[in-house]
Amino acid sequence: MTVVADTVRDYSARELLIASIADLLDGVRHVAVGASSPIPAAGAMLLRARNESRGRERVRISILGSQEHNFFTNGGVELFDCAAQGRVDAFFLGGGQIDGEANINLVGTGPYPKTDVRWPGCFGSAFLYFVVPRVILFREEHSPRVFVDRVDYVSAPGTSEGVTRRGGPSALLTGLALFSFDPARKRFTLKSVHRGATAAEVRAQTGFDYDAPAEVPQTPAPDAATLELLRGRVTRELAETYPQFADTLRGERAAA
Amino acid sequence: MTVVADTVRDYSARELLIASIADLLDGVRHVAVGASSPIPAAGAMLLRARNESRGRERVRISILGSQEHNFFTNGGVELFDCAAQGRVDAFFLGGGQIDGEANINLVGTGPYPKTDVRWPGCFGSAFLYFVVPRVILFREEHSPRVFVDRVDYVSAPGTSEGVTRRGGPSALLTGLALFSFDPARKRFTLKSVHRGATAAEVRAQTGFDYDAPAEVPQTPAPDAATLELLRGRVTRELAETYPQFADTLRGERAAA
Amino acid sequence: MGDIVALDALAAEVKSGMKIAIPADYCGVAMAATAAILANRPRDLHVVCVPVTGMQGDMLIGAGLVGTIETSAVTLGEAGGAPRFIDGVRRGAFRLMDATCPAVHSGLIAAQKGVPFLPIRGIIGSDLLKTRTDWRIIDNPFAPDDPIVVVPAIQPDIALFHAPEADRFGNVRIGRRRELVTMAQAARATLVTVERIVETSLLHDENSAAGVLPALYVDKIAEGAGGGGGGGVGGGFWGERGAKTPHTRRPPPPPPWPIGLWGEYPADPAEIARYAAMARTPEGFAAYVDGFSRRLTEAA
Amino acid sequence: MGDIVALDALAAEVKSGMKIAIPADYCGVAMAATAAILANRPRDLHVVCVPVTGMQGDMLIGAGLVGTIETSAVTLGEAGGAPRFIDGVRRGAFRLMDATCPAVHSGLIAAQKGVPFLPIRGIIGSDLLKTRTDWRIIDNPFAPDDPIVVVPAIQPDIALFHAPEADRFGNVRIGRRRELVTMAQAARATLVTVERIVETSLLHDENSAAGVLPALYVDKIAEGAGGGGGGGVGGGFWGERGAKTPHTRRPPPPPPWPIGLWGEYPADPAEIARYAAMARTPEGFAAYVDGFSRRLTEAA
Repeated sequence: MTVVADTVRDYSARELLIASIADLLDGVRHVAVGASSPIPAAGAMLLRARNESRGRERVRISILGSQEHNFFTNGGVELFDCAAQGRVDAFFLGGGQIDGEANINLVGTGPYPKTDVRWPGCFGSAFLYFVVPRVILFREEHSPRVFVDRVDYVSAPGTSEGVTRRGGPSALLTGLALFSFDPARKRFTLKSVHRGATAAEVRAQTGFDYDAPAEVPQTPAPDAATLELLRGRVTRELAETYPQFADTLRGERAAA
Repeated sequence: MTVVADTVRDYSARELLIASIADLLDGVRHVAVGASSPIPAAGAMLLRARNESRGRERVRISILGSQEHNFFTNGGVELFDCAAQGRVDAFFLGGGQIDGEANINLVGTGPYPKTDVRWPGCFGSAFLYFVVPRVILFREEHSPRVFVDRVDYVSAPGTSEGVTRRGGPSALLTGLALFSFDPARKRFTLKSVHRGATAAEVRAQTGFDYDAPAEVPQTPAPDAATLELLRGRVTRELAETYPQFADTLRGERAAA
Repeated sequence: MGDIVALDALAAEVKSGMKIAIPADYCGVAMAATAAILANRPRDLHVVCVPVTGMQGDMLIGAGLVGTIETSAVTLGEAGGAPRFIDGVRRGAFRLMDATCPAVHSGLIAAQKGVPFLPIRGIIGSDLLKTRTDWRIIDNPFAPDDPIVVVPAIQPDIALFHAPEADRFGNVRIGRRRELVTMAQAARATLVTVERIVETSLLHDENSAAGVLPALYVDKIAEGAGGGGGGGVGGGFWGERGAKTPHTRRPPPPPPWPIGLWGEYPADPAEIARYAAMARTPEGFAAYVDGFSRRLTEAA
Repeated sequence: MGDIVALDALAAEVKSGMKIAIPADYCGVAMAATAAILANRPRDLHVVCVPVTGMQGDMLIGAGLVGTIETSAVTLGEAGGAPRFIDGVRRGAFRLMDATCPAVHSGLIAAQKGVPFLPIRGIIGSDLLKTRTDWRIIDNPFAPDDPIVVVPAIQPDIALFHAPEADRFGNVRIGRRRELVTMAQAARATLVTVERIVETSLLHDENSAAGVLPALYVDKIAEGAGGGGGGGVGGGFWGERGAKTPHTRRPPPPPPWPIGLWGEYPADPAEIARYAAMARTPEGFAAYVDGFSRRLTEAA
């Protein structure tokens, strides 16, 4: 067994998500990340480190709410203005519910306003989903209660007709699988399942219909150079803003 | 002859204008003044000093374009926002032409755009005239070429109908006289003529029609306390921002 | 303008039925003033969160002071959902005006500029428009077939926040938290609690002036430099800081604890988690508020 | 982003047909870049003055580079009217888009926010609306019988200004001249000349960060610390300063002389008056520009 093969086999589930996010972000110059989103932040940091090592374009990362990793100086409105100007290439959204047309629900379940379950609220989703070209939907929990046929409340619609819109969902990454999204067809396509999961399991755990190839490939393992960057420089960078998360990553690695 | 009478007689034409402006500003808490408007600035400073000596309300003065007397921190837009919020009580406007309905022209004479005479432009007049409650029209030159029946170009209208407006002209002060303005009647009324001028002279030098009492009073001379403040503290304050103008004031006083 | 007053005098400005704007946790939250408001019990407040809130909004709700909440989110962050908010939503205890962050900013900017509305992209297709009937869709007057949302101006009666320092002339350091400028300019009156009052004008130096809200927009300021509440409760930071810098100048301390303050000190996550746990029930909430207020009073 | 380049490389970004935004004299005017642009002779520029201009705009007009000027005023201040502007108006030498200050700000803010327009109070009844057919009156969607002006977004291709300093990461100090932030965010590309480049990040310190335009919005920066042009011409300040702080780091000096720079040095009114006198004729203007450019080249 070669060293490379060893390295490639020994990755944690979270490392795969981080590496997948770095791949999904390929080509962006400025990515904004929520303050409490360590995995997306790690993916963005990994892309930045990898681009530097490959001599490719510089990647700027804005971590919202962070004092250190926030170069904005015009107040809370600046993220939204910046995105509206076309200066934010990628952003992450989640959702208590996400449906097959990529509508997301950050508000709650059951009839509004007296929802049975109430989540924090829409935040900036109803705006950013329209103006950021590459929105990556990210939700680790992959279950029929998250991925529903139709969200109870549309915080932000996945697609629009007859409305000025230059942004929207490009992919959905979960703890089990990776999907692409086609806004013209308003439909997800299963691209790959992560190590340990099966296409059948993904189908069973997804409450909406989607397309899938006859043979669903496995999500590519991070290559050795990528893992090296992630375990070295990126983990050190992460530790500055997400110390607990960096410890978790190190722990999982040791156990892997 | 008493000292008081002496003082009251010995004032320069400019001192009268400054004292008249202080009177016109009575009651304001925040007055904005253009950077190249030393007489209005002097009037505002005189009111501020007089209010302090009388224990009355504090007067804030914003001198636009000045670095020292400008407490704005939100850029050039702040004056306009501040006025729109109702936080600027008084402002001064002039005009290459001013007509009997208090329309002002800051653009030029003759057919637009290839005007025969071209002045700098409208600046903020088309906005501030609508939102500042007490706009004082101030123009030293009192001649038929300035005070016309109808301006060639309306930079900002004196009155409006069917339009949201809470500001507008309250008075017109010139080198010869003081007028009040009634927006309902769209008409000026001559209130007083300055020392040395006559009502007939004002009529002859004014290109628009206006109302006047049978007996036109003389513009009240500044009282002794006012002149003392003006010649002392206010001149010293003026010298910080308008050194040349302060020298001129001192020179005229010596010659008076 | 910019009068320096006691915390109670500041809090007394918040009266029943008022529309009050409060910032997000990263902008400086006036928690001591919140405790004082809780004691005053004004009713039927319309709380505008700029653009979200956490423990402060949840406490106002829990105390029954909120008639309307207008917000893009309510969350305690790592401590989870806001218990009194969630419970109130279920019970329909207040009018709920869900929003989206940039729309809150635009509404305040409209008030700042004295215009009745501002246009904003996006939103169309969101269920927000079904309940935010105060938001409209109009045709873009400059392009055919281009519907666009317009949101009305938000003019709060009061803007309330906490900042590191004010000068004795009433100018307040807001750094790069420029939404505080928008809030203050949009509001009829602005109330600020600060860590300290400085003697030198913050506008004196051109570089320092860039991060200052001028006194013209500030109505009342209450000072308190540390010393509040945290000693022995939730551990650490605040209590230590209070002990190291005893307050000598003015008695009532308005700390933002347990919320952090930019450039000064971090939040106290253990205390926020303790709040989250206790506030799960009305009784627990009442007990928390009682202790919270008492700690502030004792510190004063 | 925020690349530090030579003045010529910066000026070369201004190309024929572009819409270029320039600030008022109190905000920092890139005069050396203007001289370099005059040498490059791009044609048919659409100059947006934020919200007014002086000698800079008059020089661009005098050199025949301006196809459209959009401004609330053109004036040399105490030195009187702007001679090349006034002459050009009479001759119809360019398209004239008279404006009013807050409408220019609103147009730029619309572009900053990615909306097609912004509403603005006032203006109705002004003759501005007769010729600014790009401004419209719509009905306030939130109140009956309330017409209101809407102005379209202004998106410049280039924003160009002069500032005291940038750091080597491309962040620029703009102090409280916040219209520079709006200009830069509204524009596709921003060009900045500075007095000096500093090694420490301007975003490093929280207080200093408040007055900084982040590098994200800055495309090219050219440095020159004093030393420009003024020695022996119009007397005094700039020349003396140049002599006292010899420039060692990078050759081409981009001084804003004879316009002043906030927080750094005042304008040179004698030199502006000299310009005003010479620019009364096309020949005099040409001679002035020749000397102006030569002084800058010699200083370099």
